Amino acid sequence: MADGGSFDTFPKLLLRNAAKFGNHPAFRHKDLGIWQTWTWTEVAGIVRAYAAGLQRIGLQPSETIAIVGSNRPKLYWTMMAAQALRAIPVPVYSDAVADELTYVLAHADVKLVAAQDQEQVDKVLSVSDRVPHLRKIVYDEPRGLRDYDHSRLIAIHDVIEDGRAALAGNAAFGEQIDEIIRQGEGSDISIILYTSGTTGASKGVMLSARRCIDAVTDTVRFDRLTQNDVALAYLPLAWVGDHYLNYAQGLAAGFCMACPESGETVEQDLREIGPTFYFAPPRVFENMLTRVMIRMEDAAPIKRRMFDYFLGIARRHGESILTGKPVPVSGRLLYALGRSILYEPLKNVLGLSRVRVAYTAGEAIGPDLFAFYRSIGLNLKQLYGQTEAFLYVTCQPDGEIYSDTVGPAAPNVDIRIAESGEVQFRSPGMFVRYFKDQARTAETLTPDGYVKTGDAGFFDEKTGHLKIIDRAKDVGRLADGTIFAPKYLENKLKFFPSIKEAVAFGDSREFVCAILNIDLTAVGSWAERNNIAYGSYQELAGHPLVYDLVAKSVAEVNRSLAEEKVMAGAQIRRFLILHKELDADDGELTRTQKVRRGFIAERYAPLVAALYDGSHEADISTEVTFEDGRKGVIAARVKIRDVPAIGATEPLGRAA
Amino acid sequence: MIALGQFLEVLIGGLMSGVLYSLVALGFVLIFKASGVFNFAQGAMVLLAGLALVRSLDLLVANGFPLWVAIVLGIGFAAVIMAITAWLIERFVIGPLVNQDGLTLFMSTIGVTFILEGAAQMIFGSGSYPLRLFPTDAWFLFDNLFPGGILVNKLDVWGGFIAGILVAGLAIFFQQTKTGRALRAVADDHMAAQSVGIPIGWIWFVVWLVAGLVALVAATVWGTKLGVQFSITFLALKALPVLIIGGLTSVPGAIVGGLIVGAGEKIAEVFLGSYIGGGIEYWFAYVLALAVLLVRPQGLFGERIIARV
Amino acid sequence: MRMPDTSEILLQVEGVSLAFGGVKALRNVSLDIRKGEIRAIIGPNGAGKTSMLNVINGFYHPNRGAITFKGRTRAQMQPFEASRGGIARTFQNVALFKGMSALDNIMAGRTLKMRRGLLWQMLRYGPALAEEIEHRHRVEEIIDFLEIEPIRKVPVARLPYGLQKRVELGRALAMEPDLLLLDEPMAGMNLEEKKDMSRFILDVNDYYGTTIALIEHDMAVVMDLSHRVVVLDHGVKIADGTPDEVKKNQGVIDAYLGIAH
Amino acid sequence: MLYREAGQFKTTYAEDMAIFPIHQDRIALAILLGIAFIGVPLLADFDIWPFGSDYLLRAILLPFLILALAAIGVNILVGYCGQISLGSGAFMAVGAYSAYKLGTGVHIPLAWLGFAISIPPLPVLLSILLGGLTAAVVGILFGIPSLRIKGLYLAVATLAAQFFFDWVFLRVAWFTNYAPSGSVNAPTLDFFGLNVGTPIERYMLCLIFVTVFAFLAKNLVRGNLGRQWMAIRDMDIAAELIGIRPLYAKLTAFAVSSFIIGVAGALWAFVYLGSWEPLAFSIERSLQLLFMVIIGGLGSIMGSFIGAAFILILPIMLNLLPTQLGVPLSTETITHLEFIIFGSLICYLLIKEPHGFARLISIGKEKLRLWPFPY
Repeated sequence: MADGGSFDTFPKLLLRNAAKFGNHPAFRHKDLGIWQTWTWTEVAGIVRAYAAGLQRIGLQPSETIAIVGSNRPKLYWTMMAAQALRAIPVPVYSDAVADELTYVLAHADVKLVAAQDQEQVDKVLSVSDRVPHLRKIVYDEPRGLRDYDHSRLIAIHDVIEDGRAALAGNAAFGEQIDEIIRQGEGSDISIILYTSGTTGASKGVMLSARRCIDAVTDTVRFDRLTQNDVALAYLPLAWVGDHYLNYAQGLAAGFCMACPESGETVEQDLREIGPTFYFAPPRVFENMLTRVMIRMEDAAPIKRRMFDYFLGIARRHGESILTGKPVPVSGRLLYALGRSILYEPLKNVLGLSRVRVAYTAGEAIGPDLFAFYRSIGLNLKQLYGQTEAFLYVTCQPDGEIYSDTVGPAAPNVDIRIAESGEVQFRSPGMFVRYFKDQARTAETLTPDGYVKTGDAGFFDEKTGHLKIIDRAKDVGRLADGTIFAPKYLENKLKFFPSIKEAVAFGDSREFVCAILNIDLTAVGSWAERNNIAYGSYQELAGHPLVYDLVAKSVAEVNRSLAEEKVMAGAQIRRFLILHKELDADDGELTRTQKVRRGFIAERYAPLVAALYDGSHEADISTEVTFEDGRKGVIAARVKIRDVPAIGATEPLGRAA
Repeated sequence: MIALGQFLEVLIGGLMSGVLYSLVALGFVLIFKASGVFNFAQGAMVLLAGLALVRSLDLLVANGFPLWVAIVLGIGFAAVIMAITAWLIERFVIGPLVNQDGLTLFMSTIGVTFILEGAAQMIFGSGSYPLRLFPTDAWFLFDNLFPGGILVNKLDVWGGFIAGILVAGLAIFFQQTKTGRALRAVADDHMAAQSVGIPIGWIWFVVWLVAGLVALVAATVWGTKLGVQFSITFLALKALPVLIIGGLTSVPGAIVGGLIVGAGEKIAEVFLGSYIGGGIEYWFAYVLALAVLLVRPQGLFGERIIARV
Repeated sequence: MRMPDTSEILLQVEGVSLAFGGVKALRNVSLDIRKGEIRAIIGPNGAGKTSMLNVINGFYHPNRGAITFKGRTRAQMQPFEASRGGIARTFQNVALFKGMSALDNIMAGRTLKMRRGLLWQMLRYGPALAEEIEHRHRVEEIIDFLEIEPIRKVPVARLPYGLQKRVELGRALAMEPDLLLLDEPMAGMNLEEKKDMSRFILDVNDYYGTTIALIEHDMAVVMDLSHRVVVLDHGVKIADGTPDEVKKNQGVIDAYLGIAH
Repeated sequence: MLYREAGQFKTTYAEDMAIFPIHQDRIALAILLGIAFIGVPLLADFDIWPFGSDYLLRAILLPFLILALAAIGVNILVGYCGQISLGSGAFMAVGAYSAYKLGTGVHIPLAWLGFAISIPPLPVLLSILLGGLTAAVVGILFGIPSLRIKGLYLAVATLAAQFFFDWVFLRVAWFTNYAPSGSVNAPTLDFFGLNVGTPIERYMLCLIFVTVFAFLAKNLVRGNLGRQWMAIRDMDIAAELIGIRPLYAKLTAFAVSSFIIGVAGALWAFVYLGSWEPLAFSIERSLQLLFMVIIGGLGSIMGSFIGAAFILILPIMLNLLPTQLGVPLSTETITHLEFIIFGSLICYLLIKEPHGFARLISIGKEKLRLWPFPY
């Protein structure tokens, strides 16, 4: 196992950095119009004073201090100071509503809260009576708090100054603080991260200092991060991603964490600071790309043609050049040209031109989207992680990048696939237990010390990379026992621009069928180009040519499935295009736009039945909610299409 | 007594040439009243009008037209030229700049000045062309009172006479004609005028046209006095101080201002010039204007401006 | 909302009359503004509200009456004297410096506080640079306070109306005034912007402890913003007191219903 | 496209307020200065085209530099402070003649007091600077009306200055050291012992002057005083209400502007013309300078250079092109053509782009910074 050497706690790492990288910037914060900067030495000094101050207002070892707010140096320092005192920081999502907040504060029985500003302070105060142990609230921004009752409120600034004064006045006290830091052990709980539980109340994941540091030491080495790197710290404090990628790696590698000025200015700040290490979830990359395309819409025609042309070049050669595969000279030349007049400038205006390593994770990322960024020379990679693992379970090494895998096991992580198809792992950073939740800890840990991820997946034999297919509980099996992972199929379908939503059926059935929504804008413009007249979504959805179009995509999906031994059996044999768009107002989607498979199965039972009884048409009438909230019934006759299975093991059953 | 005689002579001469300044100043006032534009180009317009007239005149005469026909046609031609100019200016410069601040408009008229001067000389030539529309010999008055009498240029008298007619004509135009009244409405408030449906574009064209015609008249007198040539534009510049003294918005102001400047500079020249090297005329008007500005910025006849927030 | 800590009079207007030619803008109006309070001046159009502000900051000179500010009584003063005395002002229709960025507009508000002479500025070195930086810092605090960071360097002409008003407020704040005159700070704003502006006005009064006198048409706004309200009508003061008192006042109701006079 | 700004962030206000905050701009400037200070002299030294003959230096670069300097002065008054001036020529003249007097020794006989004031000839550099100073004083005097009067009226006040000084230097023989022809010769150009004679030396001299003054002017306009000027320009009432004293703001503008113009005048006379008469500073000069700032860009130091370059080069183009195209025009026609083109250009710019070429350039720059995006 790799290790952080004798540095088994973050405070110790901080001191090391102060000694080793003294004058390197540790934190930057866009404030009052410029990037205020603190070197490691300065930070060490501040944190020491801060710790002293916190101790003077009564923060004891192994007590918890909650941290509510967005990325601010003072809040990061609060973590450091707390850890210096061997107390446990508990970051909370700044957008948490009062109830979530109350739950966490109470469950973690926090003694102190560090809040960013008036808004957060108000929130905490409003629930304080339901948080028995809460003693004091420290805050960063004094704006608007002047007239609050300060018996329980202190500005972080004052805490630090108080601590500094105390230290100055009394050497013994300073010695005492340093002693506490020295006493810190790897087994200390370094932080508790609450995971917004998909099921039931959220769980407090306890991570130990030693394990955190081991984990990050590995990945820092893996991505060769150094004190010269810069990361934009804009992810939510309470999310493992931010704590790992910015805080922990920052301390381990000694690189600089840059905090944006405010939520609205992140884009601008990203451009100014030009990070070298960058993480963003797929949707961020997606929005970025959309904005690029929209802005290019208004460009002069010549420019737009140039843009399209060179993106074409990039699509053809970029990927290979990035991964170092052979490329024809002409390709290289064109790409070089494109780089100087398009790719580099583009990355530059997006603030990505200095990025050396970029990661994305959280959901499946569309191949085109992924390819776009890789092709313009951004070293974008995927990782698969979990709070319980302190992030990394797998990650893609440079040069082995695929849009549909999450890479091989991260350094020193070992992974196994249970019979159920569930992915299980043991990793250096794996969590100790859930805070005050023996039951669920037992659920999650296997007797032999593996962590159940709750995700189903398999290793792709071509690449040896892990592929995550779905939540384990959603994975079913066809009648013949082949694994059926609806989400996996649905994602594959949804990556086609013409398909907006997809719902796959097949659990304990002979074969897989799908109900699809077409994307009105995409298919609409396609229809215009092929001068297909249509009056309504329903009409377009029912159009035979549209069916042909979609059938092609489905066949594509089948082809790619055929290549995967595990999945080959779960190809889509029949599909229909629904006469209406799936809609959250009708309860068909969750508010977060996820399909509610069960509900849809009931609602469209006749159609599902038809899919399996081999008929090529079915009638359906459903109640719908219109824009203005009125309810109405729409009836429709929906066509059903068969799709050939590639290398089908057995012909389609009775339906054929 | 001799001194007095000489003085009177100088005074009258001065007043008369002052009338010429007034003629140009009138053009300024018209445009400023109606559109708030401080028209630096007025001098150039005089030049243009003058050249158009004198050249066409020469041409016609050379082609054997009887003088009076030539004169009528020539004036007509010049008038047309001024009309076209007015239209072009309104259409391409002042129109697009409507509601801009005075400074911008002023600078734009400097631009116009250059265009006009350039074009005028390019088309009609850049020499100096004598114009003979009025008698230029002199009368000797009161020789019984003063030995040698008082010399009075007939031309100057003509100038005064014409100026008189012009002012009267303008007065009638402003008071009696529909356009004239509309014009005054516009002067008072552009927005309001537009809102009651007065075609502001058209109005401004008319203004510039009138100013152009005034320039033409001025040109006839000036031209006769010292020939039509480029330097006219500089003499025309003198209309600026005249305006300052009279007040930018007042027709009588323009007249009086002109007289003051005319008389003032002649007298100063004759009675002071000898002491400080002469050529006082060159700057007298401007320095006088400067003085007026310091005491009474709105000029003798201009109305006071109240600032609002 | 916080009530003013003192009842100390900051500004006293006594029997002021003002006329343009025949038009009587103000007739023998007296009113006082207490330290730390938010004072509203309301009234129908042409009531002479703006004229009152103009008199207070010396832009108009009253024909009769006197103004006592911070204990000094004077019949009239020059605008820049007023500003030196600590009176800042925003305008009914924004009066920003169109050719300059938001930042420079607010920096301009620091003029009074900047001391370095022409030659130093020309070299922009040592003390001059230090001074420039110091004041930039103060201005940035105001920018932060008014939450206009994103538009810091945008030429004000390109800003939407609501933001322009905010920048103008910033410029006034940069003067660190004792008395802040706001002429219809919310004119032509949508509800959202009005909410923000009200918040800022309260914060200014609270955070900087600035005394504020404001003209506003939106009754609701006035009533919950201000500590005391004075009502003008046709240049005459017809009521003066707390919002509630004023609301009940018959004369005011008539004036607003436009009963003939 | 050429800009790579990601990662160029500012950690101090000093950096943020730099003249050229963007790295690429600093490089560009460095290159430009390199060419001007090293490239040109080298080429000239080795008689490499286009510096084989002195024509380029003598007829283009020299006047360009000096007029650009004057334009900077005019721009401060007109472009930054919004005070129109038609008297720039006069202020150049004041600078030129007072520098001349100081350079050749001043003698004021006060017969009736029974003695005379005599100042021995001063070093050239000193007399040039003092010439500028005199211009500044005169500028202040003629600026005083600007406190009571606005725009157009002021134009006349400055016009008064123009004609008054035209006359003074024409008629008051004392200024021309009683030269019968009225034309005077500059003293020999000795700077700290070394004589500036050859075109390239003259070029370097002016280049240094221009660079220094441009830098100082830039500092002023982006400092507190500059903001006061622009405030007065944009909205004088509001300016007054935030405590800006019009008196101070306007008179400083006049002083600084006239000083720079005065120095330019002195250089024009001493370095470019060598011997001259009042005609050199007539109203045409004033208008020419005004055009430079309007065309180049009101309220932009860079604009002053562009304007100067344009106004100087256009006539030359008008001379060359037709002959190249085989339709040579008479000098007269060319002058008239110039008139028309300048006039139309002024009107066009005032309508379309009141901030002149400088704005067009900065727009182009913005486009490059945002490349490939259109906005």
